[in-house]
Amino acid sequence: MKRALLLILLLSLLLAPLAVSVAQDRNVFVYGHPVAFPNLDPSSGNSNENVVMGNVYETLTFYNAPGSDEILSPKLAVSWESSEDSLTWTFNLRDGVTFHDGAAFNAAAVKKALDRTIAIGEGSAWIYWMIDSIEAVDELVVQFNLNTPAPLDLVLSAGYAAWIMSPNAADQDNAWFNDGNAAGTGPYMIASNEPGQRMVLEANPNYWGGWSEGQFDTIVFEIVEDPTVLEQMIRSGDADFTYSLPFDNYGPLADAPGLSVVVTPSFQNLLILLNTVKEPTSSKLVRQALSYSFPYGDVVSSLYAGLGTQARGPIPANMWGHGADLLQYSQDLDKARELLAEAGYPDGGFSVVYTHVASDLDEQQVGELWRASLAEIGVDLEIRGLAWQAQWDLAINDPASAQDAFGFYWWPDYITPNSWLTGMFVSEDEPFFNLSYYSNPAFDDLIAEASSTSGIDRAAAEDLYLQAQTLLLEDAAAIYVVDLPDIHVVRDDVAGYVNNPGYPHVVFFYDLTR
Amino acid sequence: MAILSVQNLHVQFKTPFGAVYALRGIDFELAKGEILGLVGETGCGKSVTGRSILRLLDDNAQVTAGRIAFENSDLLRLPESAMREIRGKRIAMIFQDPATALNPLFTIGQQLADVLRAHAPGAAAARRRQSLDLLASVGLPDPAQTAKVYPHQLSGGQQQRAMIALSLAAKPDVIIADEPTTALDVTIQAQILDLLRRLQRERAISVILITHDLGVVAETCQQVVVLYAGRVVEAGAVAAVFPAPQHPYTQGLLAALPRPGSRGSDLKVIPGNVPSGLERIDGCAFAPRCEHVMNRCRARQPAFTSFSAAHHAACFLHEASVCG
Amino acid sequence: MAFVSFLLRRLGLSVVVFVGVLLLTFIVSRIIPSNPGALYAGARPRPEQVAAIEKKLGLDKPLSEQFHIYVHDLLGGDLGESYHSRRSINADLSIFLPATLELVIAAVLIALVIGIPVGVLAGAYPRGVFDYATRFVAIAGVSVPSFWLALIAQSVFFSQLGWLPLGSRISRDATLFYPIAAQTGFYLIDAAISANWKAWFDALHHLILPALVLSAYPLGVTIRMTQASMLEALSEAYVTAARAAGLPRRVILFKLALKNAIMPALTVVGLSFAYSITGAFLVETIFSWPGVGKYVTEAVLNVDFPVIIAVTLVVTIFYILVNLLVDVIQAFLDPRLRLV
Amino acid sequence: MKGRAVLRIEVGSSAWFLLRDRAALISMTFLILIVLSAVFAPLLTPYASQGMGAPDLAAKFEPPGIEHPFGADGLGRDQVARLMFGARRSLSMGLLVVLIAIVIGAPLGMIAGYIGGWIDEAVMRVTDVFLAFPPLLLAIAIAAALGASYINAVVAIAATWWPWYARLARAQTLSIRERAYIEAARSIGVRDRVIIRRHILPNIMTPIIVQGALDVGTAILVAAGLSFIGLGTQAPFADWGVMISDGRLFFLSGRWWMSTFPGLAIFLTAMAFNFLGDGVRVAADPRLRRMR
Repeated sequence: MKRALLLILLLSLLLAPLAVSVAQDRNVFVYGHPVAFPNLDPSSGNSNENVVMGNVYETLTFYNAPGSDEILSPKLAVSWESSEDSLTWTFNLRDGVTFHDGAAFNAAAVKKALDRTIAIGEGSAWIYWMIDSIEAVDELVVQFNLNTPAPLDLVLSAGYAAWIMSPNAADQDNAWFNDGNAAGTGPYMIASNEPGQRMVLEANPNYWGGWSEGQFDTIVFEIVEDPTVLEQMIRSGDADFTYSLPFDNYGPLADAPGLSVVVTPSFQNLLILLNTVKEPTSSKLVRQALSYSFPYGDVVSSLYAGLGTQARGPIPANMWGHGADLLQYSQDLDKARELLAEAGYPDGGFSVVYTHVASDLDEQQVGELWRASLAEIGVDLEIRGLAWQAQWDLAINDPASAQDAFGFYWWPDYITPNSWLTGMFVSEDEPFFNLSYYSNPAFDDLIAEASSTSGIDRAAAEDLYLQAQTLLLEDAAAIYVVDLPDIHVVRDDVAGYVNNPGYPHVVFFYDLTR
Repeated sequence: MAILSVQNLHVQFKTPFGAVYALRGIDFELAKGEILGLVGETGCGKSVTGRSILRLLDDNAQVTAGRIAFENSDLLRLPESAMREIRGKRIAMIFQDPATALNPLFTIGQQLADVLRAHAPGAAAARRRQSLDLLASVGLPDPAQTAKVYPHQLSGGQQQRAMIALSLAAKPDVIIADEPTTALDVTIQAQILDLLRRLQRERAISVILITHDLGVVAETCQQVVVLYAGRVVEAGAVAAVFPAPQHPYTQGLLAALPRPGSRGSDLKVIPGNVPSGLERIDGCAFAPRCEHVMNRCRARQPAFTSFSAAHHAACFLHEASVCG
Repeated sequence: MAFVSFLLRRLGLSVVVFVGVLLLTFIVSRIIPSNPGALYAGARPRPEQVAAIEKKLGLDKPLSEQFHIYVHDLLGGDLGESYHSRRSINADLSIFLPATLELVIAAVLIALVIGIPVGVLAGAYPRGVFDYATRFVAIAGVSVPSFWLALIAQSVFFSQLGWLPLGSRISRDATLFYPIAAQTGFYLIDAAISANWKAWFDALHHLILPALVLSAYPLGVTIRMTQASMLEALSEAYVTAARAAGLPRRVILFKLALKNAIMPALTVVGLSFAYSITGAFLVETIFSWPGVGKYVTEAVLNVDFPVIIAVTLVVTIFYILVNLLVDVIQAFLDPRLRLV
Repeated sequence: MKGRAVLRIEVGSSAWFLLRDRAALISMTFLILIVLSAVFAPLLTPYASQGMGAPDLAAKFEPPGIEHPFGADGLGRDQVARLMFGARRSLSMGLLVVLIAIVIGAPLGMIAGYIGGWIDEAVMRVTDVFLAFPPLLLAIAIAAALGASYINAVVAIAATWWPWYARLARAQTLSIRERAYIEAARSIGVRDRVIIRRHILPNIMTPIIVQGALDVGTAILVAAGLSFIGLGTQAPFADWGVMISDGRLFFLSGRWWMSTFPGLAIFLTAMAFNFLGDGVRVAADPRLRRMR
């Protein structure tokens, strides 16, 4: 009886591997993706599904990877111009493009798509706040009328909410998209979708860009939450591309045969917002002391394995609006002690609550390292891991009883310093994402002016943004921890990969060959 | 002519408190076609004797000496496989409480079929016919219906009849009936004993009837063996022993037996308790409770004294009288 | 007749329990201090978006009315919509639930198929080496943390030996080149129905490791219970009677005693099934098994309480059903119970 | 089968008892050592501050060696010290869960069993509801509601655990209630409270304590599971479940020591509790002692 069971077990162990390997006659690219795609609606999705959107749909303009000559390049729009006052923008559309469902791409389609996004008003749709109306002026000419000057070309290159879907698809509701349906103009189409497990894209044979030898005809997203599995997949060749592995594991991976680890700066950074309302962090001196207590060097070199860089102010280094000469705090415990003494806490003696997203080991370890430094100046750090939602609830309900330090990642919807500075630091009546509860009228004025200038004179705007940041850094409203790198692991036999931080973690498969 | 003879049987139980002596040397013979009563108080070893014969003792029991001769072999030394051929087929057993001795989850018919299948390979239809015959022969009404029911659907008496049918299934030569009527009402007891007697006569079976009830022995048995604390104290033909018990213990037991016409106050009770099996007993085990106790009773074990060819007792009272 | 009334009584009790669970989940969901409107709105919503969505979802209505709507939908078989993915929870569960059930059933089957004979033999030969070894294995089974065992198993069978895959339910090749036509959602069944044997073996190959890891606990429990009730059964008078009747050992052990011993073991199987679903939540995460556990773990990260509650309800219903089934099987096996 | 044992010299049974005792004995010794190392951790390890969370980046990912016998974790903390300090939390979680469950469950079950009637029915239905609840899901809900923490994890597990003790206490109470001396006490008008305290409570405590001893191991396992998914002990402190979780991402890429040792600690401790519980159960039940 038992022997029979054992035999069956062994047999299945032995037989099963035989079934696995199958010859492939297709050129398949496998993206080992660490999270599921929460919302496949191109209007409202503003999260990780962008890696699908970026290949199935297209935007009017395209934000080029850093290092390019131009910031933007044409995509579905071949050219565009704005009026002198930057209130009217005209886009000339690409001819001969059809959607996956056969519908023709034209000005009416663009209007219908963006109107849908604006009407739904979810996700990143707020980026269109300045649009008054959209007009299909001609078959291939579309005009935007704005109520405030704004860099609309930049807005329309956004990685979220700027996708153009077919007029038929625009009539559908959210559920239709989330059932795995799509109709864009992009080089790939959704072939099958097993939510939470796997999505398969197939090449769109009628893509306006045409196809050539070596390009991939099938794309598979393997949804694997577990970094361990992702790492094993990329090592064994089961995946061609992945990211979000532990920082400490990239070193050994770079040495592994057949793999490249591509490290480029991203537009994402990690900050710790300090509560400017509640004792004792309401004191600027205390906040400065905390800024001087933070172990920047250890965090960057050890936690991020030297792959990130210490942030200098809120704007990441590779973006316009970043100031290379701005104040950068460094760890100086003596200075911190002095400042504490000046603030009336000669030996520390208070406790600070730091919250972070419970599942984020990096944020947690940032806290653990900081805690050790703070202990040396007599300050106790209580580290509290919460679900993001709970962390946020705690912050917005009542600043006076909220956490003292809020671990926070920020990334832009479209690429402008305004995203950080308005999003996190301009005064809010009700706290939303200004979770320092920072309120400085001078700062607010500078940002307002910079924002309206940026559509017309980017250099002048940049100068205003730098002035604002100087105020912000002096007030030590946040600890600017690290500008995060984008770290992507790619198999060596894939050619053509370039990271574009404007579209986080999106791989434009059309550009790749094997 | 003896069909089964038990010789010098010693059994111990291992317990966390030490060895418990259950049988301290038992001898008796079962003659063919006879009913032999094995009597004694609770704990005297009568059930252990019954189970030793079929080697059904618990794991912690151990036969330290003795011989059980059945036909030409010693049951204690047979291999287990041979033993299985003996059980049920040559020597069967009836248990005290049919409610627990019958498997609650199988119908009477299924249980009979199992026994039949184990001993007589044959067609299912033949087995079924045999089952019904057996159920009829033990006096169960409507055998076909009875075969279909579960034990809990029968009355106590019916259950015991079914149990007897099970024991008869493989046509054994010897039946060991371990307190077959103890769990039953008095009126049912009589019916079951009648049934046993009838079957014994009709089928020429030899029976060892284990009981604490001398009345049952008087009515049913030809031979009687009285056990006390793991030893035989008196044995013989019922006709010889009952009128003239020789051992004080047997006398005590018989005196405690209600007789027709006797009043409650006439009944004698033996004072004291059966000794614990943990003790070594050098002398007569009954000595502490015996009204005739003498010094030597405590020092040494009395030998058997024969009063007739069919009557023996182990007591110094008689040893003295015989030897002078 | 008695059997029917027995069934009705058990069903009635189950309904009472279910209503209790419903109330409890509602209470729990109401004390979660979250902001579901914001959740629904996406990664970084604007305040006005949140307000609009709260209205759309009916979150601005009084609690009693929300409860009324919730129960009404639920009785109509609608578990609601995930705030995070916006997908219908019914649709999601129709994918994830079979995956979990396939895993859990496989684990419990392994536990039963191995555990019962081993337990029977260990009970039949007490105090021997086998008994001792079995006891050790059983205790090890209930003592090993499943999530740790999963890691060790991956390390041995994937990293060292390379025999079994690291995780997931089926290989990519199978999805691409010989996909399983979905019918029941149980891959092994679906593949067998369509005679897609390549995919069948592929699915089996993926199932082995997680199922074995998950079976450790129910296996330990099954062995312990079977062994204990076997010891108990073997000390019963009817077993002595069966031996006295000269029945073969095989019949006594595997027919007579086992049928009696299986009853308490069955009760425990019901419980260990429930425990295994919970265990599956941890094991699924490690084996990237796209089941309810992974689904609900993600929901926890997003405080997606419609999902958490739906999963709780569904798992509870399964627990109740399994226990009902166990009761029915017991009543079927034991004629005495039908009278109660 | 049993019959074969007849003439064999029975060494098996005494050897078994010895062996059986030995398993419980070894388990007890092991547990005492673990408890001692947890209690006296600050004296036993040179890395006490690391045990409580202080990093030492110089020793980051140090493999097992002379300095760090079980290696060091991603923040360079000595794993031996972490295990010792982690034992405080893991063990106390298991014990607390069982204790709370007994304190809630036993009186409820006792009252239900003693009074009977609709109170009994109500209590039993409530236990049914809580039993139907998967512990992990309730813990998840509680963690979502109250936040993840050591004590919330304990509360969550205890909430699904007490019904077992309620049922056990009820069953025991029912059987004791029928005994003659209770009937007698009631008939002469002894107050219920006195009967419960004098007669019932002492009699039901033995089985409950035995069950408790058996349950501690399982409770430690469940608690470790919660900590593993981040719903238990919070950084910078660690229990064994947290330690497995911390090492998990590095387990297959060569840094095996971080998850292996805490896993072994849970495994062995749970086993020790089970062996000990078995031993206690057998010792407390002469019937079992005979059977085994």
